[in-house]
Parts: sequence; structure tokens; C-alpha cells
Amino acid sequence: MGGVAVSPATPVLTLSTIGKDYAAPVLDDVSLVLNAGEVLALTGENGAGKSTLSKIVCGLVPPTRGQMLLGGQAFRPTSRRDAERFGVRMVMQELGLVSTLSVAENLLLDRLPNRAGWIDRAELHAQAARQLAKIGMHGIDPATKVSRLGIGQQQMVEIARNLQDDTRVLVLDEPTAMLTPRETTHLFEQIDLLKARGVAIVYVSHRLEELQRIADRVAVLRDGRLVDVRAMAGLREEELVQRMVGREVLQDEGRARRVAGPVLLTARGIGRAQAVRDVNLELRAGEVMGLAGLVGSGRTELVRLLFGADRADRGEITLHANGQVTQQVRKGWRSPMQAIRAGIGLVTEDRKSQGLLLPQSIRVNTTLSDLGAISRGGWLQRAKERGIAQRLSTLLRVRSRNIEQPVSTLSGGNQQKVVFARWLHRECKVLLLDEPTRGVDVGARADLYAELDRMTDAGKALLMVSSDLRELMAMCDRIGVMSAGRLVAVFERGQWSEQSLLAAAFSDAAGRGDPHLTSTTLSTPATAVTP
Amino acid sequence: MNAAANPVPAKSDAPSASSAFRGQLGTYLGLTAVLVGMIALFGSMSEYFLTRDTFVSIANEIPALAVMAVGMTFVLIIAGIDLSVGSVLALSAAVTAAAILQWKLAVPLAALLGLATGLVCGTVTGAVSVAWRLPSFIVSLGMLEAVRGGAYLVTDSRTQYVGDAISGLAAPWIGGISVAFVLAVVLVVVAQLVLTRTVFGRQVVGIGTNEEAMRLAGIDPRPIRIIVFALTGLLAGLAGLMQSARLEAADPNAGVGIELQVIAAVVIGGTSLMGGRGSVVNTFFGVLIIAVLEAGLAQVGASEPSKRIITGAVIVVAVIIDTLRQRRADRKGL
Amino acid sequence: MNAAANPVPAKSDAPSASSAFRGQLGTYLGLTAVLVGMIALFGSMSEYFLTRDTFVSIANEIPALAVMAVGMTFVLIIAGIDLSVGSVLALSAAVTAAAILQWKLAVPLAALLGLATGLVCGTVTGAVSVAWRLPSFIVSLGMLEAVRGGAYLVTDSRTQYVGDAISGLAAPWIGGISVAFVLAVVLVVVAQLVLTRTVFGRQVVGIGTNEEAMRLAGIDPRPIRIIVFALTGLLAGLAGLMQSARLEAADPNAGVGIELQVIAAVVIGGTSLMGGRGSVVNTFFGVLIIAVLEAGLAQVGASEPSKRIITGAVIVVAVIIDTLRQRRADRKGL
Amino acid sequence: QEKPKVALVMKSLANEFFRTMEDGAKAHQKAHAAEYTLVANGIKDETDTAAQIKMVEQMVAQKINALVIAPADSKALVPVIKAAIDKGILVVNIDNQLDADALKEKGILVPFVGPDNRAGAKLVGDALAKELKAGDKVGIIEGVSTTFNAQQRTLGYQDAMKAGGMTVVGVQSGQWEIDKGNTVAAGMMREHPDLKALLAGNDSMALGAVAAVKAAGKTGKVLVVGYDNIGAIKPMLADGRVLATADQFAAKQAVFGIETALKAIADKKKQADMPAVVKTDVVLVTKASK
Ligand SMILES: Nc1ncnc2c1ncn2[C@@H]1O[C@H](COP(=O)(O)OP(=O)(O)OP(=O)(O)O)[C@@H](O)[C@H]1O
Ligand SMILES: Nc1ncnc2c1ncn2[C@@H]1O[C@H](COP(=O)(O)OP(=O)(O)OP(=O)(O)O)[C@@H](O)[C@H]1O
Ligand SMILES: [Mg+2]
Ligand SMILES: [Mg+2]
Repeated sequence: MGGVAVSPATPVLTLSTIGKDYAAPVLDDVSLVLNAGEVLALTGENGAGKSTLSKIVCGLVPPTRGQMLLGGQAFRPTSRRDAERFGVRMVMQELGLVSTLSVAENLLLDRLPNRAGWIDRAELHAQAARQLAKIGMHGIDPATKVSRLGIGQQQMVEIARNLQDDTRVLVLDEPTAMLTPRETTHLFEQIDLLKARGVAIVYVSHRLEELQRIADRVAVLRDGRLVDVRAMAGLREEELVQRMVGREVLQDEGRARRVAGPVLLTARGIGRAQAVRDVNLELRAGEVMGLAGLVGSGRTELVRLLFGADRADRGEITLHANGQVTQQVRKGWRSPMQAIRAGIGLVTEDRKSQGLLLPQSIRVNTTLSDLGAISRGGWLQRAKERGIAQRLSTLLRVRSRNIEQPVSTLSGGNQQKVVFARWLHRECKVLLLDEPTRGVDVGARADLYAELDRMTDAGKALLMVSSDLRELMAMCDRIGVMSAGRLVAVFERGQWSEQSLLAAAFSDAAGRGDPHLTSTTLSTPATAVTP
Repeated sequence: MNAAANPVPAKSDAPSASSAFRGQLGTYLGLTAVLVGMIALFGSMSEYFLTRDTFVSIANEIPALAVMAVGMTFVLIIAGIDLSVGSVLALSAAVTAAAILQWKLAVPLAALLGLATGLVCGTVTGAVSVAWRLPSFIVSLGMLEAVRGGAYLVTDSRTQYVGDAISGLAAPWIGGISVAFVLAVVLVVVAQLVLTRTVFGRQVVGIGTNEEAMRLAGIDPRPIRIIVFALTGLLAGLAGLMQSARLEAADPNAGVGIELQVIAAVVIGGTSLMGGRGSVVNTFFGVLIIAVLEAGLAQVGASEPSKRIITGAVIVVAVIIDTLRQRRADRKGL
Repeated sequence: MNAAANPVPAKSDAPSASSAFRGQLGTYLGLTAVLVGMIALFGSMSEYFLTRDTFVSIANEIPALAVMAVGMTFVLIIAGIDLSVGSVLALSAAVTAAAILQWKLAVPLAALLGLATGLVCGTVTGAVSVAWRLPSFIVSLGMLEAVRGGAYLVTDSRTQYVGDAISGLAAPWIGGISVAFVLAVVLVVVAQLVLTRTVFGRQVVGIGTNEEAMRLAGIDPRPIRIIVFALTGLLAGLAGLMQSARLEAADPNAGVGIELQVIAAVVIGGTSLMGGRGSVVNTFFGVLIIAVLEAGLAQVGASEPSKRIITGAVIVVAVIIDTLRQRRADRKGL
Repeated sequence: QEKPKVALVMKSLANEFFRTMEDGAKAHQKAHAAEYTLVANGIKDETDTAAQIKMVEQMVAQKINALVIAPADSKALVPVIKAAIDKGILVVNIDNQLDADALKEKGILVPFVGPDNRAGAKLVGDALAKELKAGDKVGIIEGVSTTFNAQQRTLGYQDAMKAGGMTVVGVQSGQWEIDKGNTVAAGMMREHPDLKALLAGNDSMALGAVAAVKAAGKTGKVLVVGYDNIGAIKPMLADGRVLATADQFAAKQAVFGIETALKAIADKKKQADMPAVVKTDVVLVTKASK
């Protein structure tokens, strides 16, 4: 349906000349009006200030300058709690759940139903179930511990937590970054309902196709300044990208297949318990293989086995060079160290818990994968280290004050770039990338793609897991599809279509007669979901 | 279409009541095995170990340790630590004794004063560490020293003999079991319920797991932290009363070094020092293991070096067994 | 258009050397203030405190504590803890003494044997906690007991008089300062350089910050953990030598409870118990604060209760002052 | 009829004094193996009264016939001793005398076999006084201040110093430990550069004091005395770094206690009929002795 403008605009929230300084200004002179019943998309490059602006609205961060008006009254929330009293709520970019508590307890964390302090479990679970039902999570037992949920389901719980009846303003900061198409669909249905109730919604995302589907207006931030606000209807994607980055971004959808070189890595019958079942695959020099599949289909598990992050319990991995077998390991690698020594790298899916040393600097995080290269006799060579970190950080356009900035203070997308930079620092022959562009903006994505191209040109083999089918179709030479732990199909460039990929993704589940997984909308959110 | 709405079949797992119970039993399996093994061993080494007398005397020895361990479990769950419990125990006992002997207060009033002393000490530890956001390790280490000094002052560095005025708490009751033991068991049960069934308990677990998330959810962690330390102080005070009831005296050196024993009991029970995870009932098993070990070694008359070496080994082995069992269960559970 | 294309002006600012130096000095400001304050106070209370003798004798008393604190700093940085250092100190001293007195080994050989004992103890703690992934708290608590038992066995629970065979380490050297002190200072400097300038140091800090990330970056955390504990054991062994050199005797009860003092020194120096952050030089300041406090209180002849109360208060206040200063600096820094 | 079973409960077996006591008792039992069996136990930490009480309770559970105890605390052990007596166990008190008032309140009598620490300390103090002049400054390093023995020994030292006209400039606790004794001794010498002697409550602290004297370069100028006559002190006595110490015959004390108990059992005596006090010897040990 695109963005059909909602009729008479009643301003709910007005921002005027909002600014925020950390060491340097990160937001400056932002003025915006948010109307009842509209979805305002907020977009812009990584580190443009989207999350910061959202946090200011929701009381998490005090603005350095400027005022806000909520329903005509001055609005100066001092905490998230304070903002929520006024019906201003936020789904944060980073998960904020308590992993040792149950889903129900997380949903009602600050208002557990109780009698004199004793929790009323029946009531707790009933309320939680109602809230989960709202976003289509019927099957989840509210008593399940959050630590047992997948990352996508956790995100849904986080969203469910903020769907309160009294909400006037709802800010969603990259809510779909970890969701599959189906979950995204449910979220959009919910957003439509909220809109109809007159809730004003701020929607932060890098997925431009989503914005087409959901947003009424779009606001673009660049370097902390608002560069454009306009109606979504009729806006072409290229135009939007141009606004965001201030430059042309190459979109090579119709690229030709790269010339594949010799096989570098083969996996035969590799598997681990039920998560990955006897997968065979080959990675060739100079090409990018994609891995598509639903959440929990085992893609992450598979790349972790190929990297030795988990130990396989069957199968073998073989490395080749110049047509010769150079190394063969039964039951996979013993450890990541062994795999890395053999020339394999992995950009992990969860950058916070598995990728980064958050309190440490960009420099330290970048050089971590190969300390040998920046040391002599065990002593670090600081100048050399700084040089390398500086070069990579500039190359990937990491937005930071300097390379000594702790990565914990970087924006999400820039953190992702630092993880990627690490594997540019350490030369590897085979690079495994698990959702490498999650939370990365269009411009930076293009930079990253260009970097991947350079790597394939240099004869490296790449394996890329992504939930974004468009990205896979744009980048890959072959796409493997996983379903319920099996690699069910491998498509060559030119042979695939969105439909065929999705059909494969659902095939195994369907084959085993799982009623949950058959008859749903098989598509990316951008195209097929439209009612 | 609604059925399809749920991508992950979420394993339809409201664990049924009976399986939950089996699960619970499972959790105690590792520790129970260690305990039974130890009892069997000591039984085979000493003809009088497997007698009612032995178990009654063990039961009457543990209340002080158990009560402190209950508090310490909560403290460890919020990722804190309280090294001052031993000193607080001594000071509370000292104040009670002084109240009876010097200030001539009635016994119940004196006992209340002792408990209040514990409460105040705990509150100070909690408040100081919260106010300046200091690690509770260092604050409670400071308290360990300072409160011990206080105990010396109050007792004039001499054991104060109180007599049987307060011995009621330790007096044998049903079948030789003392009131203190019953009280300790009741406390364990209540504390476990509080931890799992109350708003406060859930907040404690939440703060230990992800304090920032709790804060963002609008729950102020600070008062909860302070309350946990205050309760631990109160329980250490109670332990002081229990101990002086047994000794009929207040010893200024009571409980020196006991903090490590208390923490060992809690950790043997599987509570994590990193916070967020713990169970009071499991802690009680840890207390039992330590108490049985101590009693058994004394009965068989082990030499000092072998006592030490065996104690060290048992602590580590108990944790290894429990950890391995836990891991097996986790793997099956997922 | 190009300017816009590069969102990162990358300000070419590796912080200049001089500002880095000023930053460094700043870090020590809080602790220096506490230290100077204490010295001034004791100076005003005792006419003989501000003399060369006092400082020389303090300098000669601290090496053992300082050396153990260096090891403990590394252990805390990897988010571990080692409670066994006091027992290891005693056992190493005991083995050295036994080697000299009973097995009639040459003194250097005996000293090496003592150091090796420390190394082995530390390696065991590290290896056990790594192999079964147990909290080092509990493993080292087990070692605390078991190793102490070993010390009793080796000494037959009797203080062994060694005489001046090994007293060279503690003998006054330049201006009354002992070799041990110089050694301790050199160790502090070297350890700080290792921590900040070597691959090993970088790995230690990384493991303390996010072990899983390190593993996935290709660094096996296990050997590094074991090495850290092994080094700590070795340093505790060295402390044992230093202490027995100074006292000319190996006391089976040496170092009882010293683990808390060592950890206090490290934490006063700002190292986090949660891992990932710490500085050996700051630890040394912590050691100085504790040593000056102890020596000062002994010199002014404070009573036992007041010693305790003052010690507790100073520990907490020192940490508060340092924390406040640190926070101010952090705010300015960002 | 079975052999009687005697339990010996001591303070810390990590302390040389009690180790010697234990060895003496075990040797005696070996020599009289036909007459009785022995369970010897000590606590981990000398001041851990509660642990010692537990130990007594465990011994009662072991159905012993007699208990020979060196109480960690002279008052706090009385209730549990009363409980043991009520179960028909004969109790003999050694080393550290139980508090008379507490015993009276409980209405029990417990024979004491042991030395007089105050008198012993006075012996050592007198020996030191001979080497000093009236008006000389001395410092006392006390054991754990809360223990009865520490207090008695300090009193004995003070008695002797008062008699000799010396000035006691300070009493500080060295916690019975060599290292703490060293720190305290060093502090006292700095504060009183004209200090002439250090009186340590046990030999471990005396060892610490000797090291401090050496470090201050005052060997021979500051005299040191100790108490207990442990093995490590002998070379120091020989070369004069320690002037004197006292021997309480640890090995014999336990034996006397055990013999008192065995005799009562043989004579079928009741607790109340046992002799009240058996004083054991304390002798002064100096370079000259033996
Ligand atoms: N606590 C902080 N200290 C210093 N700088 C900060 C802090 N928080 C954010 N910044 C900086 O503010 C800028 C804006 O960050 P923000 O998270 O708002 O970006 P974003 O637009 O949400 O980016 P992304 O798309 O990657 O999520 C970034 O350059 C970031 O480094
Ligand atoms: N049925 C399920 N219920 C709950 N959790 C599940 C289920 N299936 C898989 N998971 C968990 O979801 C996570 C995702 O699985 P995995 O990483 O192997 O697949 P993926 O295809 O990479 O998914 P994602 O898109 O989330 O990365 C895993 O941690 C897995 O344990
Ligand atoms: Mg963001
Ligand atoms: Mg994945």
C-alpha cells in the first residue's frame, strides 16, 4: 500500500532544535513534528544519530540543547520510566531482557501481578499470554526462560513488552534486524493497528524496502543533522539512498557470476546433534556462496562448525590448495585456533557477546585476530598497530572520534564494521560471514560489498549467511538453502528466484508435516506481505 | 493461518508438574550423592558415626552457618559478596551480651538489640557500596575489620559469659533437635519461596543477571541491593544469637574466617559468583556437606594436615560432581 | 562531495605522548593523595614517623605482599581469584626450609625448589579450574586448605629455623633497602610493561573482558588462564622465600588470611573484580597504603580495636577517593 | 570390659605447642596401648571456640569415657563440658583453666592440670630484668589479646617489669604470629629508639621480633624474650639473640591429664570426686640451661 498519508495531522510530539554533545556533537539542531496515527521512518547512516535521537525522546539520554512538546505540554522526561508515564515507549536496538527470568516475568517486569508481594502466577501467565498473542506468538509458553529463546524470539518479546494500551508515541529502533519475514509481518500488522488507534510511531531501519511498506513520512539524518523530511509516497529508493549518504551508491543487482576458481574447502557429512544434519558443501576460490534459511534452520550452527567454534560430532572437513588436499580433519576442527591457523575466519552473528571487547578501543579490537602481525618477540609494536587500525577504520569508514574510542560507545553499525575489520587485518583464505550487514547502513553496506569483491578477486572463498534474501541474490554466486539443519538445495546464479529460495527454506519442515511452517506468506516483507 | 503464526514450535513445553518435580530432584542429585558418599565413608571408618547422636549433634551445629548462607545466597545472586558476616556475628553476640550483663536489659530486648546491630551493619555495607557504586567486596572487607574492632570494644576483648539466659534457642527440643535448627530450616524454605515466588525475589534475580535491563524497565536496583545486604546482616546477627546461645557466652573472636566457609557452602550449592543464578535449598545442601565433613573428620580423629587436605579435596570434588551433573542436565534439557 | 563521502574525519589523533603521560599521572592522583594524607597524619602523631628508618623498614616489609599482589592483579584481570596465595607462601617457604635443613641441598637449589613448589600449586589451581570450567574461587579455596595441610606436613607443624642461609634476599643493600624490595619494584615495572605492551598482556585483558570473543578471534584462553595462575603461584612462592629470608624461619602458619590483604591491595589499586581492567602500578600504590597503615598504627601504638576500625575505614575511604577521581576523569575524558 | 576411650581436644594443632602435646599423648598411648584408646583432635584456628564446641559434641557422640580438653575459651566451653559430664563422661581440663564462676554457675567441678602462665611469664620477665636497669624502656608483644593465656602472660611480664622498675611503653598484639610480631616489634623500636627489650607472648612472635631487631641493626642492643621453648628458638638462645623463654612441658601436660582421667576411671570415681588442681611445671630456659 505504500505510504498513504493519514489525513488531518494532529501533532503529538514536537522536537525543536534538539542537540546532543558527547565529546563532539552527535546531534545538532533537529526539529521534527510527529503526528498522531502516522509512521515516521528515521533513517541515515550508521552513527548518524538515530538511536541517540530515539533515546532522547524516550528519556534515556538528556538532550544537551532544545525542547520537546508532548501534546502541547513541555516534555522533559528524566528516565525511561518517566517517559512511559506519558505513554512514550521504545523498543531499543540492543536487547534489554533478563535472560534468567521467564518470558512472562520479562513482559511484566515492572508490574508483576502480586498479592502482598507474592506473585500471582496464573494472572501473570494470563496477562503475558494476552500480550504475546497480540504479536502472534501464540505458541510460546510464558514460563519459558528467555535464555532458551532464539535471538529473533527475544526481539519479539521485547516488542511485545512495549505494546501497551496507553501508548501515545512508540519508537522502534531497528526492530526487524533480527526478525524473519514472518515475524516481521506480524509486527507490521501490529503497527497498522496502533496507527489506526492514533499512536504516533517512529520507525528506525536500514531496510529501505520496509520503509516503503510501513512508513508515511521519512526523515533522514546525516552527521547528526536532519537533512530531509518528506512523504514516503512516490519516493524512489535511489533517491532516499542519495539523501542518506550524500553520494551515489552502486547497486549491482544484475551482476554476472564471478569466475569460480579451484575448491578451497569441502565439508562432507558434517553435523552436530540435531542442529546440523550431515551437510556437504564446497567453497571455491573467488566466489561468494550464500546461505539462506529460516531462523533456527541451523545456518549459524553450520558456520560455527566450519570454524570450529563448536565441535562437530560427525563428518569431515578438507582443505585444498592447488588441487592438492592440504589438511583433512575428522569431526571438524578441534578449536577455532586450529581453523584460524588453517586460514579460516568467522564474522560472528552476535557482535556484542561473541565479537567485541566492548570497553576496549577500536585499535585493540581490530588487531585482535592477529597479534603476531603487530608484535616482535611477544612485544607489541604500537606504531605499527596504530597504523593498521587507522587504515582499516578509514577504509571501512568507521565513524568515530579516533581509533582509541572504546567500541562500546560506537553506534551499532559501526561496531559491526570493527568486527569485519578484524578479518581484513588477518589474512584468511576462507571467510565465513554470519549476518555481516545486520544493522549496517546502505552506504556502508556498499563499502562492505566492495570489500568482499576485492577479497574474491584476490582468490578467497566466502560463505555468507544472511536473512536478507535481496542481499544474497545481489552478492552471491551460489546460494545454499538450509532447512531444519539440512542443506536442502544449492542454486547457481541465474537459477534462483525469491519463490524458489523460500520454497526450499520451508521444504524440510513441510516434508516432515510440520503444520506450523507450511501455509504462510513465503516472501520477503517488502513484496508479498501487502494485504 | 494462526497456527502458522508461530515460527518456532516452542516445544509445547510447560514442563508438567511431575516432570518439574523430577527436574528439581535432579538438581539435588549431585550434591545428595556427595553427601551420601561422605556419610557412608565416615560410617565405615567410625563405629559410632551412624548413630542418632551424631546426626542430632550435626543438626544442632549447623543453624548459624545455614542462616548466614541463606543471606549470602541472596548476596551472591545480586553479584555481590559479603565478607563481613563473621565480624557481624561477633558484634551482634557482643551487643546482646553487653545488653544483658551491663545494661541489664531483658533478654528478648537484648536479643532484639543484637539483631538490630546485624541489620545496621548490613545496611551500612549495602548503602556505602550503592551510594558510591563500590564493589561490595572491598566495602565488606572494610566492614570485616571495623566491625571486628567494634566487637573487641564492646566485649573489652574478653569473652563475656552470659549463662543460660539465652540458651533457650539452642536447647534440645523435639528428639534432641534444637529450636535453632528448626528455625534455620524454616528460614531456608521461606527464603527459597521468596526467591522464586515473590516480586522481590524476581527482582533480585533480575538485578544479578542484567542490572541495566532492570533499571531500564523502571526498577531501581539500589534499594533492592541495600535490602539484600541489610537482610544478610540481620541473618548474621541471628547467627550470632544462635551461636552465643550455644556457647552461653559472647566471644569477641567468634566467626573469624567463617565468611569463606559460608561462601564455600553457597558455591558448592551451585550459586554463581557472577550473579543471577542460585538456590537457597541447594545452599543448604552445601552447608550439610561442610558440616558432615567437619563432624566426620573430628570423629575419626584425622590429623590436622590430613583434615586440611581432605577438606580442600572434598570442596573441589563436590563442585566438580555437581557441575558435571548440571552440564549433563543442561545438554539434555536443550 | 568527497568530504561528505567520508563520514569519519579520523582526526589523526593518536593522543600525544605528553598528554598520555599527564593522563597516567592523573590515574595515580587519588591514591597518592590517600598515601600522603596518611603519612602526614602519622607524622603528626609520632615524632619518629617521618624518619628515614621508618621508610626503610616499611620498604623492607612490603616485598612479599607486593609480589603476591602483582600476581593477584593478573588473576583479577582475567576475572579469576586466587585465595590460596597465603598457603602457597607457607608451603614454598616450608619446602625451602626442609630442603636446606633435612635434605641438605645447596641454598640456591633449595630456593629453586621452593619456587617450583609455588609454580606447581598455581598450575594445579589453574588447570583444575580450566579443565572442569569451575570458578577459581572454589578451586583456590580448596587449594587454600589442601596446601596449608601440605605446609603442616612438610614442617611437621613446627616453625623451622633456617638461620641466615637465605637471609641474603632480605639483607640491607643500598641505603638499608633490601634486595627483596628492589626485586619487588623491578617486578612491578616489568609486570606493568607485560600487561600493557606485550601480546600476553593484551590476551590477559581480552580474556577478562570477553572470553568467548577471544576464543573466536583465535586465541585459546585456557593456556593463558593456566599461565596466569601458575605465575601467581610462582610469585607466592617467591613471597614465601622473601618472608622466610626476612624472618630466618619457615612458619607453617605464615600468610594465614593474607589473601584478603592481597586482594584488598589490588582492589584499592582500582582493579575490577569483574575482570578486564587493572594496573600493576596502581596495585603497588594499594600495597603501599596497606603497609604504611599497618606500620603507622604499630608505631603510634594504637589499641587493637582502634587498629581494626581504622584499617577498615581507610580501605573503604581510599577506594571511595580513587573511584570519585576516576569518575571525574572519565567524564572529562569523554 | 572394653578399654576406656579417651578424647584429647586441643587448640590449634597447627601450633607447635599443641603438636608437641599431641605427640606426647600419642607416645604415651602407644606405651600403654593395652590400657586405653585415644582420639586426639584440634581446631583449625586457635580462637575458633565454636569449632571446638562442635568437636566436643562429636566426641560425646563417639561415646568416649573421658575427655581431656585444652579449652579455646575459658568460659564458652563450660556449657558443652557440663553437657558431657551429664552424659557420664569424665572431664579433665588442661593448659587453660576454665573460668571458676562459670563452673560454679553450672554446679560442676573440673580438675585442672596445667601450668600457671602468669607465674611462668614472671620467671621469664625476672630473668630479663636482671639484664636491665631500672627506668629502661621495654615493649610487650601480646598474643591474640582476647585469649586467656595471652592476658596471663602479659600480666606476668608486667609483674616482673614493675618489680624491676622498668617502663612498659606499650602492649600490642602480634596475634601469636611471626610476621605480625615482626611488624609490631619494628614499629615499637622506631617509636622508641631507646627501647631496651621486647617481651613476646610466645616464641613465634619472639622470632619476628629478633628479625626486626636485626633489620633495625640493633642486635644485642634490644633484648628479646619469648615463651614456649619451641625448636626454632634454640639456636637463638644459644647465640643470645633471645635471652630467655619458658618451657611448660607440653608433652607432659596432656599425659598428666590423661593419667588423671584414667586413674579416676580405674578407681570408679565420679567427676565431683576428682582432685581440683594439678599444677604442672613451668621452667625458665636460657642459654645456661642444659
Ligand atoms: N556514550 C557515548 N559516548 C560517546 N559517543 C557516543 C555515545 N553514544 C553514542 N555516541 C556516538 O554518537 C553517534 C551516534 O550514535 P547512534 O547510536 O545514535 O547512531 P545510529 O544512527 O543509531 O547508528 P546505527 O545505525 O549504527 O545504529 C555515534 O558516532 C556514536 O559513536
Ligand atoms: N525450536 C526452537 N525453539 C527455540 N530455540 C530454537 C529452536 N530452534 C532453534 N533454536 C535456537 O535458535 C538459534 C538459531 O539457530 P541457528 O543459529 O542454528 O539458526 P540460524 O538459521 O542461524 O538462525 P538465525 O537466523 O537466528 O541466525 C539457536 O540458538 C537455536 O538453539
Ligand atoms: Mg542505532
Ligand atoms: Mg544465525
